[in-house]
Amino acid sequence: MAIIKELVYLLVYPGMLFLFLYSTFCEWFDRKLYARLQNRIGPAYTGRFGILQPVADFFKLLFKEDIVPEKADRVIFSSLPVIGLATVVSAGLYLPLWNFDLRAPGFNSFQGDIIVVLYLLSLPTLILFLAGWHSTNFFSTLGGVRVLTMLFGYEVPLFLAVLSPAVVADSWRLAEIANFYQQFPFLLAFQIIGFFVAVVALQAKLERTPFDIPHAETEIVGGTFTEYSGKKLAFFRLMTDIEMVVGSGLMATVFMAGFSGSVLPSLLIFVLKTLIVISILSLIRATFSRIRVDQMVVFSWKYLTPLAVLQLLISIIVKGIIG
Amino acid sequence: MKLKLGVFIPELLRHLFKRPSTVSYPFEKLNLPKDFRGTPVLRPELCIVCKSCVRDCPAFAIEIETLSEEEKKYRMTIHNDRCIHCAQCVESCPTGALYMNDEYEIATDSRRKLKIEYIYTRPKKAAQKHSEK
Amino acid sequence: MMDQTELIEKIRAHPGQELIEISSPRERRIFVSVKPENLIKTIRLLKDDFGFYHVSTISGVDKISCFEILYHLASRSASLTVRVEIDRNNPEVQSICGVIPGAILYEREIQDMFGIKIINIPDPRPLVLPDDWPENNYPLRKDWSFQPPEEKIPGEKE
Amino acid sequence: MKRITIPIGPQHPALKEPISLRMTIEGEVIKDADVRLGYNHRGIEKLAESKTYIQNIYLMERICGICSHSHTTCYVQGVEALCELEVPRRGLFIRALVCELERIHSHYLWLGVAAHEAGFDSLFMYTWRDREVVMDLLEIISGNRVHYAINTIGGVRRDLNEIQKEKILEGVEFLKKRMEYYTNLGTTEPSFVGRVSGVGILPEEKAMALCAVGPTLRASRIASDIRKDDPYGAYGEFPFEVCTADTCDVLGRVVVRVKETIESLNIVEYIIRNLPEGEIKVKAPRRIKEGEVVSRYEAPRGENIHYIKSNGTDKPERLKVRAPTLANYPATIEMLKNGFVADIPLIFAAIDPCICCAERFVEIIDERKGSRGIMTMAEIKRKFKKPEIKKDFVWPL
Amino acid sequence: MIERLIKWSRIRSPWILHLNTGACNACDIEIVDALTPRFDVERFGILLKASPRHADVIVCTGPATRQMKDRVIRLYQQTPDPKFVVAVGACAMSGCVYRGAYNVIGGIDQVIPVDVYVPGCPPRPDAIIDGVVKLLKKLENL
Ligand code: SF4
Ligand code: SF4
Ligand code: SF4
Ligand code: SF4
Ligand code: SF4
Ligand code: SF4
Ligand code: SF4
Ligand code: SF4
Repeated sequence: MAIIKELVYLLVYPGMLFLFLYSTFCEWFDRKLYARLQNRIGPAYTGRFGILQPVADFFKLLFKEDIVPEKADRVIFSSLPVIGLATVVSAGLYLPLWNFDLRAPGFNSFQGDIIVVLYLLSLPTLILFLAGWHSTNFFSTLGGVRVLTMLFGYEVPLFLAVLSPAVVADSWRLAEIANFYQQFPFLLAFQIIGFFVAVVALQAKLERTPFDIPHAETEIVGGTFTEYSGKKLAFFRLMTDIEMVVGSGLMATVFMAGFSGSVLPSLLIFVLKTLIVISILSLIRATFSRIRVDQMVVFSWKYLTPLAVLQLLISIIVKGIIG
Repeated sequence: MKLKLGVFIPELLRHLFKRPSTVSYPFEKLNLPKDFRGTPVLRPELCIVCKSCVRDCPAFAIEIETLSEEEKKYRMTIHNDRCIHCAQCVESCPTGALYMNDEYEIATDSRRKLKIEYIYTRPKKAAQKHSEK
Repeated sequence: MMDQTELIEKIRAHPGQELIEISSPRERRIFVSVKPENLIKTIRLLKDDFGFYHVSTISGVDKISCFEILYHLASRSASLTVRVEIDRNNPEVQSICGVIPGAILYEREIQDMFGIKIINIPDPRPLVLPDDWPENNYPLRKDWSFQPPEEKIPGEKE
Repeated sequence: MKRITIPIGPQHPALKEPISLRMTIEGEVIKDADVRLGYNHRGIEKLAESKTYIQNIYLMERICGICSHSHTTCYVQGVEALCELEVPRRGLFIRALVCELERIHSHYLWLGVAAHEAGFDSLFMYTWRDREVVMDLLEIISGNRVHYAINTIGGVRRDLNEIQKEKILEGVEFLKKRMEYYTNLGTTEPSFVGRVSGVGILPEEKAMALCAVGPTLRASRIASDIRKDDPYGAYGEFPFEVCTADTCDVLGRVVVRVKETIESLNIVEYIIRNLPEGEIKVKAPRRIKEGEVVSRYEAPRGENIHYIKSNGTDKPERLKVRAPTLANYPATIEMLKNGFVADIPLIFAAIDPCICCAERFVEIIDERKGSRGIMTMAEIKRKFKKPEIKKDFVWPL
Repeated sequence: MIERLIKWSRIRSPWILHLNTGACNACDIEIVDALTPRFDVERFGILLKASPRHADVIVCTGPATRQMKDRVIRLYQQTPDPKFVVAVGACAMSGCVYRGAYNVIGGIDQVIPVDVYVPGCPPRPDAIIDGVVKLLKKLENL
């Protein structure tokens, strides 16, 4: 029985299938919102309101010819998308979505899982770098280098910002943090700065405008993806989408008190809260122009990191007062 | 110049709740302005085969072949795949035998379908004078 | 701003000019003819003393008997064309990039299109013609002509 | 750091200016740049010698799809000067009207493209949405959105009526409001300004020495504008100002163009309110008298110059065209040096080389010939069987 | 079943690569125009892609010039199968006013196979959309 439950957990909800469907929905939501912000319609005729558009994109790419550049290392080049997909899906499994018993943690909930999720979310970045590097195309290589440069910029503020709620909650377990803030929602008010920093850093992690530097179309064509086609591109796109879902799920867990209740209500709350985060991400995408990579690094060290440190200080003070 | 963070946000949000400015083409056709330059069409009954149009067409899109000298039978081919819709032929034609209609959605999968042929005999002088009035 | 007749008088009166002819067919347009060996000197003089600092373009005409190269200079008040005629059998002319660096692209173009050798050009590579262009074909010479290939329309009956 | 040379382009949409830039870079910094044209070269100058003066109007129009009216105007002006035709004033006014509308559409387009190059897609979408208004105006005047074909030797081909005039005034009103908004937006939005200010510096002396033209020149403090310096057509009569900026960078070029658009909108308004009555064209001879002429015109991107030499037949002996973008390349190369890779499209777009598709081309040069593909979907392949690629096409030379 | 899924996804998500082979720019502008709010081809799932590796449909403008010829072929080969070509404008169909110029082949179909021709000089953005819709119809019946 437990095995079946775990299999369902892995494969259906909130594992593969759910993450796939929900991430395509999120991509659609993001694209549609972005289009509406720009006074256009966006995808409209694929399924109702174009809701199946990302699914169609995915399947189309899946059934397309798949070209491996001659000079590229075939094994690495082909395995990277799959590894990337696996890391984000496993990161998704740690979101406290279904069977989180605070007293008897299961295989996917333990002290320190927040760190594991953060690390699993860093992996796709490295994979993108490797993908760019191994494409041996100039534009991809440049894209890969930019991925890495950006990583040094946003990773520190992201970690600091995400960890500061954990400091207040005095736990390294996602389910416990969420539970803590469900009991004391007013404490979330002290995490506003952290939330802002984390969302901006998440935007950078997802490589979306203004931080879409590694695949800036007008500068370096497709950046890291330039040489990828067919299935591999499909997996990469799916990876980015799932990363977006998991990232915003993480934000929702630590900054918005998570998702309580049984399967259905928790699912609804999850959808609601992640969509709020994704809307913010879309709005940021529509508001700014792309910045240069040096500006990005300066920005994150000059503004984001100090803000994140400030947030950490506030958290420690709050902790001291309530503790 | 002072920089303001997020000056664009009000405009963006305002448009979020407005109707998008997208037209629903191809389900609804767009209005064309009067005198839109669409595709050139020949009225064979008016053509006196002076070949002004052939001479002035910048894209060599009009060809006139003589099928039979005695019968005064001619074939005019308008190559819509070459035509640049400039309406110079309409202007050059002394009898008004050519005119532009307002068709522009004539995409096809074969260039042959874009070639339009007219086979006609040259009208008698009188008939043609008549139609000029 | 000087009016062109005044300008012509001034140029004519300038010491050291060696013009063959100077005329002004219409308002704000001046045509000057010089010998090829005096080209650089004239252009420098026009630039330094009369403010013709801008090269609009350089064009060439194949006159069958010779090549004519026209340097279209401009100042804020007039457009001046310097005309040199060079031998068709030995087409050579000095580069004016030393005087006006902006002329480089036009000189390369002239080189491509007429096969005129530009002496001392800083960058002699071809500019407009394709990489696989056969040598000694200069499209703008009058004795060069081109027969377009026959067009095969896919799906057309052969 | 290692120096590498990368190809940007090989092909750029403008007719005279298809381009391949070779950048030598160190890390993200450009050390050297070089230009190679010819991808778009079609041999128009040679072709023009075999076409009649009337056919050449349409050929000139198709030198470029953005300043199509500039080329025809420049050309017909020259031909009219050759055969000493006096164009009626109404004709000149309508010509100038289309010129200014074209300038407006071109600058709107440019603003969008610059924003797009900077990754600012929302601004791109908004400006292009508003550009549709100008396109509609041009379409009701001329019957086509882009190649207006309104010029003919001796005047213009279409007249304006009252309804059209009213529509134009309405459009101008709207566009002015929008342009003011974009002026405000473009100069205060931090991420955009951060991208454009201080980028692609072109000092005054260099701009002069390298013969830059148009807004690129004007953004380097030089108030040179053919419409003022060498008034053609009816431009002597219109009140307008030459806009300049003194920052010498991409931001300056943005400012110059934005200001110019507003000036142009004012000119359009002036033309509509003061449109003289009368004929719109005079009859032109087919054969043009022998002679030569230099015709200059201020296109949206700078000075456009045609040199026409006639020999008394109905075909020109020589027709030389110098479009403005070409004149700006030496300056662009100067601007690119020591910039960042990320700035290439912006600097390049700043001279407005009709870049709108400049980077779409970006050919991913994959020098390893014939990169192999794995045929996983053999079936599909068969299904979508295609005729052979004609690789053996031989050039008859 | 799979067949239908493939066909459905292919029709619903044609990504285009815009390739200028020597056009005068007007066609290119009109293609870009089709992306902007008034026409917004994203409604059909059409996205403009910068890399040929990602594209399904190559939208060609301009008469193939001599210098571009090899590059057109290479780009065509780099595009993964199945791929389609749309020729936009008189230039890409037949060479337009440049017919007979020494550097022009005249029509992109002289170099690579073309699926749909969109006449116009330049075609209006809605005519381009019409051309793409006709291409999709053609795919449906394949
Ligand atoms: S009638 Fe006109 S077109 Fe015919 S030959 Fe005479 S001048 Fe030429
Ligand atoms: S409209 Fe222009 S291109 Fe078309 S047939 Fe007439 S003259 Fe020729
Ligand atoms: S269509 Fe008009 S111009 Fe052409 S041959 Fe007939 S009468 Fe002459
Ligand atoms: S600079 Fe002018 S002539 Fe040249 S391509 Fe651009 S718009 Fe056309
Ligand atoms: S204008 Fe000059 S560069 Fe352009 S096609 Fe003609 S000859 Fe070639
Ligand atoms: S480069 Fe200039 S002339 Fe050419 S299409 Fe662009 S705007 Fe027009
Ligand atoms: S150049 Fe490319 S990226 Fe820029 S506007 Fe045109 S299509 Fe868009
Ligand atoms: S078809 Fe016409 S508009 Fe399009 S590229 Fe060719 S000349 Fe330009």
